[in-house]
Amino acid sequence: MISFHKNQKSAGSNADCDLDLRVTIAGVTLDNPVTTASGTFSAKESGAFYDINELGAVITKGVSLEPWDGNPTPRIAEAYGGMLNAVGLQNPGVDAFIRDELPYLKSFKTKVIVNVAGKTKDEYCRAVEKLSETDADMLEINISCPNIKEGGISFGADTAMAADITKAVKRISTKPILMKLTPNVTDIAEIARVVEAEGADGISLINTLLGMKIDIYKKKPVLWNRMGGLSGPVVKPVAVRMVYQVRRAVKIPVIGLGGIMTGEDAVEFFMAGADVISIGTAALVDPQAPVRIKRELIDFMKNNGYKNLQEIRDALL
Amino acid sequence: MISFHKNQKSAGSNADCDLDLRVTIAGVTLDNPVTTASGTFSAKESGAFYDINELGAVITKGVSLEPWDGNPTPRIAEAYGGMLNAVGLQNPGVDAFIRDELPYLKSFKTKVIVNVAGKTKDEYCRAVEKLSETDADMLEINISCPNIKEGGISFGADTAMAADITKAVKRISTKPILMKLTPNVTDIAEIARVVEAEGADGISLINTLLGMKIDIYKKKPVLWNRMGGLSGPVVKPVAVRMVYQVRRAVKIPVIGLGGIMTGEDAVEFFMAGADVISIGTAALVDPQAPVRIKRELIDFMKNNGYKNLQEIRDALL
Amino acid sequence: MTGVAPGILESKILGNEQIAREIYRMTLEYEGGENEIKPGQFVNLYLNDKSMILPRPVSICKVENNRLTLVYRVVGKGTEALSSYAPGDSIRVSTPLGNGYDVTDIARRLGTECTKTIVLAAGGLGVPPMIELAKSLRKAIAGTTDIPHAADSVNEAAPFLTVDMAAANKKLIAVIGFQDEVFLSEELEQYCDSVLVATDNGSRGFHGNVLELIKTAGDPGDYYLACGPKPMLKAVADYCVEKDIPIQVSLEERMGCGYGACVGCTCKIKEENDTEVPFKLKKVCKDGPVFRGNEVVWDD
Amino acid sequence: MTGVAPGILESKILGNEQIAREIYRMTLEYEGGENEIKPGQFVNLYLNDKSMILPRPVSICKVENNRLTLVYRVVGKGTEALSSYAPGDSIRVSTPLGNGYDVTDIARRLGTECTKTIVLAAGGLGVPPMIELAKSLRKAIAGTTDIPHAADSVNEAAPFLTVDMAAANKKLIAVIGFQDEVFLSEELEQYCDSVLVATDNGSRGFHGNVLELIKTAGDPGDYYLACGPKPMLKAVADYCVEKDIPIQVSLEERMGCGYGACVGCTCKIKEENDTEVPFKLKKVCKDGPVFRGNEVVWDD
Ligand SMILES: Cc1cc2nc3c(=O)[nH]c(=O)nc-3n(C[C@H](O)[C@H](O)[C@H](O)COP(=O)(O)OP(=O)(O)OC[C@H]3O[C@@H](n4cnc5c(N)ncnc54)[C@H](O)[C@@H]3O)c2cc1C
Ligand SMILES: Cc1cc2nc3c(=O)[nH]c(=O)nc-3n(C[C@H](O)[C@H](O)[C@H](O)COP(=O)(O)OP(=O)(O)OC[C@H]3O[C@@H](n4cnc5c(N)ncnc54)[C@H](O)[C@@H]3O)c2cc1C
Ligand SMILES: Cc1cc2nc3c(=O)[nH]c(=O)nc-3n(C[C@H](O)[C@H](O)[C@H](O)COP(=O)(O)O)c2cc1C
Ligand SMILES: Cc1cc2nc3c(=O)[nH]c(=O)nc-3n(C[C@H](O)[C@H](O)[C@H](O)COP(=O)(O)O)c2cc1C
Ligand code: FES
Ligand code: FES
Repeated sequence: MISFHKNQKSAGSNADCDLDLRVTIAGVTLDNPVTTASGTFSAKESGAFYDINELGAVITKGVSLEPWDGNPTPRIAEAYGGMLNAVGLQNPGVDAFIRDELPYLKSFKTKVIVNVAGKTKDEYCRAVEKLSETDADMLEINISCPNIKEGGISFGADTAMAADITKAVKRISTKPILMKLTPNVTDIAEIARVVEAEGADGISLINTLLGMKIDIYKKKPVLWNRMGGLSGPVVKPVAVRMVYQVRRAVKIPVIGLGGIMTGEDAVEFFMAGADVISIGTAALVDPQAPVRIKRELIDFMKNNGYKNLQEIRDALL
Repeated sequence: MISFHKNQKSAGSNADCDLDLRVTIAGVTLDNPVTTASGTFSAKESGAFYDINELGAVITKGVSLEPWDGNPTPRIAEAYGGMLNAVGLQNPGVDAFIRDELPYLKSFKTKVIVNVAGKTKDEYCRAVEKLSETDADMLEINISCPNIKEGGISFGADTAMAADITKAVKRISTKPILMKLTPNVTDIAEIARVVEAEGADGISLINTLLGMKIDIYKKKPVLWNRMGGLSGPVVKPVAVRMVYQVRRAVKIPVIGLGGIMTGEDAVEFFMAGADVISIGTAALVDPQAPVRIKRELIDFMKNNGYKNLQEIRDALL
Repeated sequence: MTGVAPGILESKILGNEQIAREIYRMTLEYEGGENEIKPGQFVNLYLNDKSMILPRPVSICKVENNRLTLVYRVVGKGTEALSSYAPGDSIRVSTPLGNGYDVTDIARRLGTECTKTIVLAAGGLGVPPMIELAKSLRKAIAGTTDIPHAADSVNEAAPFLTVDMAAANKKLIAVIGFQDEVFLSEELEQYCDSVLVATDNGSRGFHGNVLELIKTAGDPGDYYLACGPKPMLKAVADYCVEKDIPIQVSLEERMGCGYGACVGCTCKIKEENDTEVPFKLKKVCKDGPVFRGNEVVWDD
Repeated sequence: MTGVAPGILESKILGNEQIAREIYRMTLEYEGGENEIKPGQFVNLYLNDKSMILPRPVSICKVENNRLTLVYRVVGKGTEALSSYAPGDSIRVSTPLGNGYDVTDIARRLGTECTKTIVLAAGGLGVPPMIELAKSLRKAIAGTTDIPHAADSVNEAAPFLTVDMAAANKKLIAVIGFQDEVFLSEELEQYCDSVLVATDNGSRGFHGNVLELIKTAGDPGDYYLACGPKPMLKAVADYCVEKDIPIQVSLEERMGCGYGACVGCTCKIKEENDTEVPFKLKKVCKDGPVFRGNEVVWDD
């Protein structure tokens, strides 16, 4: 299911140099392995800072069946070396997304992976059904969302629920399905195994770590929602560990993310076993991060004699 | 079980000012709430930098029934805003500890909390049995250790195992028992509830987050053990969140730790619900951190009109 | 910004001096110039301290000859760090962000007889963006009227400064409030016909808040432009809405990115002509920070 | 350190200049002085960049008149940051850590006729601590012998420098190896009777490694003191053990705290007189970094 392209002269978009950055996951070939993490990319806004064609794929912010307002503000707090967010998956709903945003995204040669959120299995399925009829290239199912029918426990925090939701969306989808896992679990490898068993075409990880910050002078949590998702450089060691564990637990492709700020960070994820990487928080604090990181990845490969991504993935001793 | 001392003139060691820093947990009164995190304090070595009498309690590094060699080096790696360690609980064993280290620790007025590690329930129990016959003030059971009889899954990662080990040590111990929880779980509140139900006298959290770092030039994990425990400022949002959750799940005292670097950080833990705090990584990167943080806590209380710790704990709106 | 692509620039700090208690003025060497910014826009400042990864949004106070002036208050670790940067140091600063005040709308109205007096209403750290705004408005007035220069003394370098406002029957008034210490009032006087000052504790000027001062001054103004703390903005907006005076307000919210990617900084906007939904969620950073005061849904 | 309590000091950087490719010499203003340190001890340097919280251990190269000299190689982000610090900047530096070389043991042996020639064997970044060590040994020799000064020319400021080593029948030899570029050899010449240089690529001095050079030089030495990369230390230690020559080696390990609290930096030591266990785990930072070469258990 994963196939890296061995170096070929004048390959893809990197004809100018000797490198092949292409990667194929679930039958879809990305020009390069750099993608945007869900919720940290907005086509018009991010596109003001770089050419979207430079990306292997964009992963959209989460879309749900109905429009969601998300949480009241404050939604953002700073943490040491990272940030907390409690945006709460604000989005215009899948219909508006398909109508207003998808066509623009599809005007680039970059692949489009649509991230899907839901509060019930049914909501996920109906959104997936609608997206199946579009020209989206792939879907990423964010199962960190709380299951409101099960007392708000996150779909991705429970093996049975994670399996169930995977099976359900796979039955409906005509698109390859990536399951995006939450790191707030005891055994990430177990969750990965069950979603693979239920037919997932790939796994993205990690979503944010659940955290909290208290303003000791105002005497209240900084975020309206009290808790929020920790992201940024601080989560990288946890993310690398989980990518490493999942890579050794399943055969399907892995999208690795969590705190990637530089090309070297990206390489660390490839060595841990990622096939593709996503840039999240880095793009918030440096709008050009995705293209910078891609350039730094290329530089690393040139300086260290790697010709394609598979060589990096095979490098770990 | 928890009782904070309301302000009394010339209280404890803070007779010079108007503050009462004392806290009583499980019947043991600490002069102040500042303790050392297990594995980051060594009596002779740390004592070279400050007067150990300044601390509310010392929590010792983990001691096990038999001497343990720990892991080969490298045992330490740096992470963005934190560190990874895979010391592997090197210790001279409980007999040598009782003979060589405990008497010296007991020569201070500071309370002594002995952290206990084990690979089987039996090992924990026999170490606890021996420590019950000493003048240690309290025991802290580190249940992040892998249970070798259960395929290496951590005692603290499984509700049933956590309950079982709590019950077992409680039956044997003549000392108050703190259960030290691992944060690498899906539902920390659930674990807290079961250890409370089995009679734990208090809960310490968090232990380290499991992480990994790869040296992309040497192409291998930086730590010999591949994975290690992440600690330091980066883990604070996760720790604060867990202390907050556990405080609302149980009634027994909570020792809060994870990334406390300053007096303000300590206050954040008290507001989240901690009764006592521990200083870990901060003391590694600044040997005087425990006394500095205590001083900063006092300054905060003075500047913001808090007279005792209970007032801080009650402050959160 | 002509020639400067959106992004982050390395900028040299030219000055960073304290101008009041906790208040600092930072001047930066800045590519691009006054023509490329809109008053009310802000920049993201990036800190050297790698434990603080989020940018700090700060309003543009003034741009002149490739010099960007920012005025900020030390309120936390980030601004404290900022205050320690020295002239000569370099700092990372974004190209201008957000939509500023809609000066075109005002210019259009200034062309009519009905709009005579423009009021800048600002409180505390809402005052700095008023400098560039007042300058722009002064220019707009000079551009929309065809009138002599006061006392025939043309300021060649900045002719808009010597336009005879009285002859044009136009007025630019600033009403600015502070807790205690006053700053930037002299700067504003350069561009405004009058600057009215209020302080909460009465230590200088009017004893009271901005809205009270506006009322005391006889409710001047055919158009309001406001910036400051939320309660003040809400009060002034309510006042204007009631009197049916147009008002633009600049909002503030905790930000992740500052450029519209993270959806961290929403506010509720009820567009005048939108009857379908009670409000829409807009991004303060991208759709604002300036909104029509009558369209803002003020909750809490 | 008399009067200076163990802890972290704010120190002023006096100099920080490159002395070879990737090699820098930093001099610091330092409370306490040469009498308070032991050669072979190290200090922890704390970086300003808050994303790097662990201290960087660096050997003391020299202490003179409250000036501490350190020599370091840029190998990663931390040392890269260090190399950008400028004279006048302040840096946080610990008071001296670890146990240095046991000079007393050597001094005792120098008192006897058997110990005549001391060899300092160092490779790469093992060379810097040899400066302070050579100085101390020179002083020890001056102290243990009762001999005239060479050519009757006493260096009043540092009388130990002009002691007539030949008359005392004592010799201090340094054998130092580098990959390519040589540094600190002139400094060592100040204190040593001879300095033999080897380079891996033969670009200067002997073409080969330190041990090969020692053998080529005719196996001098009644006592060895070594510092450098582990393979080199092991080779020299094995050589000495075989010849039954005493040797002290300075080890390196990744550290958390540098003062003995975290048990991060262990090494295996088989004490000569301990027959009960195959080895004991010792802390490089606290029990070392200097150990008896014959007691180190070299694994991998
Ligand atoms: C569009 C806009 C324009 C602004 N213009 C100015 C200005 O001209 N002068 C000025 O002094 N201040 C201005 N502010 C507020 C300024 O951004 C904050 O005071 C500053 O970010 C505080 O940083 P800190 O690290 O000192 O505070 P901390 O409280 O330590 O900061 C922690 C986090 O909270 C955020 N934060 C804290 N306070 C605010 C706030 N009031 N608004 C938004 N984010 C905040 C910080 O950016 C940071 O991410 C503006 C804010 C916005 C949104
Ligand atoms: C007792 C002792 C004395 C030393 N003396 C010197 C000296 O005089 N001159 C000199 O150039 N170097 C010396 N070193 C090595 C020096 O500490 C490292 O080169 C330096 O810490 C690397 O930091 P970095 O951030 O550039 O590298 P990075 O690889 O980015 O550092 C990452 C982490 O690994 C640690 N680390 C990396 N390399 C080493 C190493 N070789 N030994 C220990 N920790 C390491 C760092 O301290 C940091 O925690 C000494 C080491 C020890 C243990
Ligand atoms: C502001 C923000 C919004 C996010 N929204 C989503 C989302 O809608 N769906 C999702 O699956 N993940 C979302 N995430 C998680 C990121 O995609 C990513 O998994 C996480 O931030 C870790 O990567 P990073 O450290 O590179 O940011 C969001 C993260 C941030 C910071
Ligand atoms: C070097 C090191 C050794 C540790 N050893 C132990 C241990 O023996 N037993 C234990 O329960 N926790 C141990 N811990 C975990 C700490 O006690 C603490 O829970 C964790 O580091 C989080 O706190 P901090 O961020 O303040 O360091 C160790 C941590 C470090 C850094
Ligand atoms: S701050 Fe990110 S969208 Fe406004
Ligand atoms: S580095 Fe902590 S014990 Fe040696």
